[in-house]
Amino acid sequence: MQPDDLSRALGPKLGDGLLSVEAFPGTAGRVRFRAERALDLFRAVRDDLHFGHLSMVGGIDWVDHREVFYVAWSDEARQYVFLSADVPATAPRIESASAVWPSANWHERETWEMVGITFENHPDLRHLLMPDGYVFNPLLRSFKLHEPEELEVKARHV
Amino acid sequence: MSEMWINMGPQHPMTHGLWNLRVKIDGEMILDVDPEMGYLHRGIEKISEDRHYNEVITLMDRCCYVAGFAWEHLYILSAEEALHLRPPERAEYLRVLCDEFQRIGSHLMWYAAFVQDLGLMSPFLYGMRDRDLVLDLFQSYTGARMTYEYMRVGGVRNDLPPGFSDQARKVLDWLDARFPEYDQLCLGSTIFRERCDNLGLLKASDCVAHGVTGPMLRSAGMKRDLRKDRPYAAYDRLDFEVAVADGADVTARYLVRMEEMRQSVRILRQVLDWLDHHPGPVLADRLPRWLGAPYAPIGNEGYLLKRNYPKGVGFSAVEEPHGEAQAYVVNDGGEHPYRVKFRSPVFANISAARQYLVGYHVADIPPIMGSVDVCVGEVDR
Amino acid sequence: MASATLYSVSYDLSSALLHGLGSILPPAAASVVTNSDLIVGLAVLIFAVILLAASMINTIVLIWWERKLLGRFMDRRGAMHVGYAGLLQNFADGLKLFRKNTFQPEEADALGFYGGPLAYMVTSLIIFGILPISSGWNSGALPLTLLLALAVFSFAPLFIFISAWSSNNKYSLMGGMRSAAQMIAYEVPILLAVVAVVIVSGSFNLTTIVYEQQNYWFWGPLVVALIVFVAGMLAEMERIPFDLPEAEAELVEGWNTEYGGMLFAFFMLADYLRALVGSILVVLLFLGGWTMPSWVPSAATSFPLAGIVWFMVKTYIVFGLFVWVRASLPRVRTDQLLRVGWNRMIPLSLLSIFLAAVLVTVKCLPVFGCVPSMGV
Amino acid sequence: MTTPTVQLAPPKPAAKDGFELAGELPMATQAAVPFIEIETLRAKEFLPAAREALTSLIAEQGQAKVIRPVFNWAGRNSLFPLHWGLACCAIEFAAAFGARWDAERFGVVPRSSPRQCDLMIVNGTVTWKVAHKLITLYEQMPEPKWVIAMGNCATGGGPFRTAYSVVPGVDKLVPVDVYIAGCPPRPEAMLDGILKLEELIRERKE
Repeated sequence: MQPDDLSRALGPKLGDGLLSVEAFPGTAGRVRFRAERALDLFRAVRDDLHFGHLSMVGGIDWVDHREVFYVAWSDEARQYVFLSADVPATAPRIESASAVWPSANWHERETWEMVGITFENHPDLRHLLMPDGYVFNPLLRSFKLHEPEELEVKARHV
Repeated sequence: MSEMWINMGPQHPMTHGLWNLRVKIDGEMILDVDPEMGYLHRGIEKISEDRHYNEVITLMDRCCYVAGFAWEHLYILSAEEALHLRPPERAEYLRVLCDEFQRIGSHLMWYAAFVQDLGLMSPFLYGMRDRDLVLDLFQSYTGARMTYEYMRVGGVRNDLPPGFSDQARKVLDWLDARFPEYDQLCLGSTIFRERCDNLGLLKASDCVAHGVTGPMLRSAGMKRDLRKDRPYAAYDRLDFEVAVADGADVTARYLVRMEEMRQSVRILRQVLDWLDHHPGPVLADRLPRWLGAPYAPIGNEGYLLKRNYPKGVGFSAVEEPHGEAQAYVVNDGGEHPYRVKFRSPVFANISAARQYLVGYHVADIPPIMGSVDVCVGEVDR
Repeated sequence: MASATLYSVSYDLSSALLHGLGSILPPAAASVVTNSDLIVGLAVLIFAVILLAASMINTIVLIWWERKLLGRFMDRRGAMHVGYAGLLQNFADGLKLFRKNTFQPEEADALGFYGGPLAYMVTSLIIFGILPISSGWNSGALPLTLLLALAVFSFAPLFIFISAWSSNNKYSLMGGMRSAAQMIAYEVPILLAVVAVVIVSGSFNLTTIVYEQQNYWFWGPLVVALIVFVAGMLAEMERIPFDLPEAEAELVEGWNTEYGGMLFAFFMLADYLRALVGSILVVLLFLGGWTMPSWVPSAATSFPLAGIVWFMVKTYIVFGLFVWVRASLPRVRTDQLLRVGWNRMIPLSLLSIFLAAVLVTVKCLPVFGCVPSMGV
Repeated sequence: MTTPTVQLAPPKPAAKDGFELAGELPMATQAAVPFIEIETLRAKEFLPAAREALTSLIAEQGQAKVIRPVFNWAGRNSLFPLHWGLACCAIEFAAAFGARWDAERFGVVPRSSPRQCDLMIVNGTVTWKVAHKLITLYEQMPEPKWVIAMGNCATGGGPFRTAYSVVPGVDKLVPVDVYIAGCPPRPEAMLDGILKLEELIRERKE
């Protein structure tokens, strides 16, 4: 499956929800879509293109905006497809994929607590890796790491 | 007894790592489960953003500590793609050698832990004994038993020592002779079959829906192996079968893993033959200077040189002993990777715990979770 | 030596001691000291001390035997640095546990928590006063020793359950419930299998049962009963494949999860005491006790204390077989265990009773040779 | 015999709430006690004092020469570590109980319940999420107890010391007796750490 096949199959369904389809190394292509049309795209990718297996959900903080990406695998095409959507850094929200792919559940929980992207209509959006009540999003670029000694010195000065 | 929640973990003999399985039970029956992860979350993805490309390899070994080579390979593949590099052919074969020996080592570790969960004590010792032979081989060319730091962006660190292939063939012969013994201890035992047949059933369609991969998926009859479907390194030039069983239960997972070890031995014999006859370089000679000369301390040169290197992204997927691992590396032209994201197979396999645990007995939790082969390091990262 | 019993020896010792004491005391005191009641009392005390010491030392050596044997089955050495070949290892463990802090978990029931292990230990020890180890061990005056031994042996689930329940821990409670269910399920086949032995030997007295085996051991003709008895004993001793109550994989340490220090040592010791009792019962009922076959040269069976030596050799071999089972079998599940107990073991034991009855009626089995004195 | 009645006794303390201090005699009366009685009195005082001195001597010497060495011998030869695995070092911890190294040779047998353990081997990275569970487990172990920090992560955070979720060294949480370096330490190193701990226990005075 090539990027052209993807855009031919998805274009009519999504219309302006589909931003672009470009070549991406190691996969069938990279589909950029509008975050508002996420659920439609997921349904189309799963049902029409038979990418039944969602492998990975992740987020990237590009400082001015954030990106959510999905990787799905098709057993018929024996290929991955890479889906990505940009969400604004001020209101990082996107529809949850767990209604379409149940395997998205934990990946979205992790992305929520690490990159701070809220997945709407997620069945169980709570902390997965960090303890309950942890308020930071460690994988944001604004979150800096420190040597422990450095932190101790800082704590003493405070 | 009324219904109650019990915590199995973080310190519990069943967990084989640091996680907590909350189980709701009625008498001996499981009504609901809720895995609680994150007790070993070490922030590897975040630390990687502060490291040079070769320094991340150190973290990869510790990410999954029973399959360090597989994770090194995973990261290296995507980093090479992001940095537009190609390894020499001999390095690719060497990586396959590492991967397949690692698969045997990891499966032996799994065998030891899984069978001990069933109460069978001796095979734990047998599994560890034979795993040590594999680790001795690793030690002979990397210097470490578990944390190797052997692969490099653009190849591998060093070639094999003289006499390695004879030693490795001896180990393979020994292992070949041990597999029937393992089978006799497990499959030959009526109690083992009574306990493991029709246990922890997870059909192929549920596997796909919940993202379950690896031996668990293949035990449900689905022939999916990235080494065949999406060959990386030198796998397209090697001859092997994909191990499949169709029981979808714990016994089937056992059979799949045992068969995988046999196939790994088969692959390794081919790889050793190839390596004997094709000497050559093991590290790409046109490495950018900031990636370091072969024997220089890792990554120190990066500080000296202002980088001017094309941006790129790398995506790779590797058939790890536990299942399908993926890595996504974003290179923004800086000294460090901008973002590194890993997909752990065990992460997805555990997240489906409710599907294959509810409805069984409390005594069935250890064998079922044992058949999942949990490695908490890669789940929590 | 053969005519002297352990009790008569301790009686002689006690009377010699007290008469010696009386001879150096003024006559008024002497008559008090050499009072027959006092002599009997001291004799019983000496008897008990010897029994206790013998059973304790045997148990500790048994633990060592299991550890070494298990090590060999697993391709390793086992304890080897403390004392010669690790013989002192268990003494070190015991002393260490003796020194450890004693504590009681929050909201645990003190009476059950402390009383359970003690009662478990004591009931396991009492059986040693009943079992005849060799022809000259105890007077054998009790007519129903076998029944008494099995009755005392079956107290254990009660105390295990009490101590598990009062620990205030969910794992302990589950372990205790499994333990009670399992022991009660396997009491029945054990008793039925013993009935077969009683039918053939015609007595409930263990000494008589052993003397009945002078010419042939019961394991041959009563092999079905032996299988049922050994399987039941494995369940009673809570050893793999039936060690569900302390199944390490799911119930941390089973019913002794909350126990540490000396109380844990009691549990450990009592477990092995019961293992010793189980092995001894197998030897007494099926392997001819301290008697040896006639083809064994008489020099090997007639030296002083030969009976005890052969008895212990047999016991340790039987226990070694239990260890072998432990090293090579996985654990069964609770429902499977109970199903096997009620659905397989009881019919098998009934079959063994039937076979024993046939044996007694026919009085002659070509396979094992005609035995003139068989049965009542 | 006339004895001067000298008031040497200290003034009586004031009676409190009408309660008289009983049994107090003036010193002069004591002096009038015959010689033999004085000797008896002295003997009465001497015997308990001597017994006390003797028993304390025996107790001290016995403690130092017999009881303490015996218990220290027992304690160092049967160290039961807690059976748990934190991270990478746990695999080497398990390997040390495998056929090749066989830690049971030294009487080291892992137990799953903290109540039955006297040694906690922290074999891996400690995160803040597991920190309070680790402290609970440590508190559940009965005295005397020891802690071994196995590997660089438990010693000081190792390669993850800068991470936001990692405790930089388990000695921030519980007192550590022996540190084992390595990432991960080989099984020999773990056994060496246990033998070092045995030396510590040999010298133990408590």
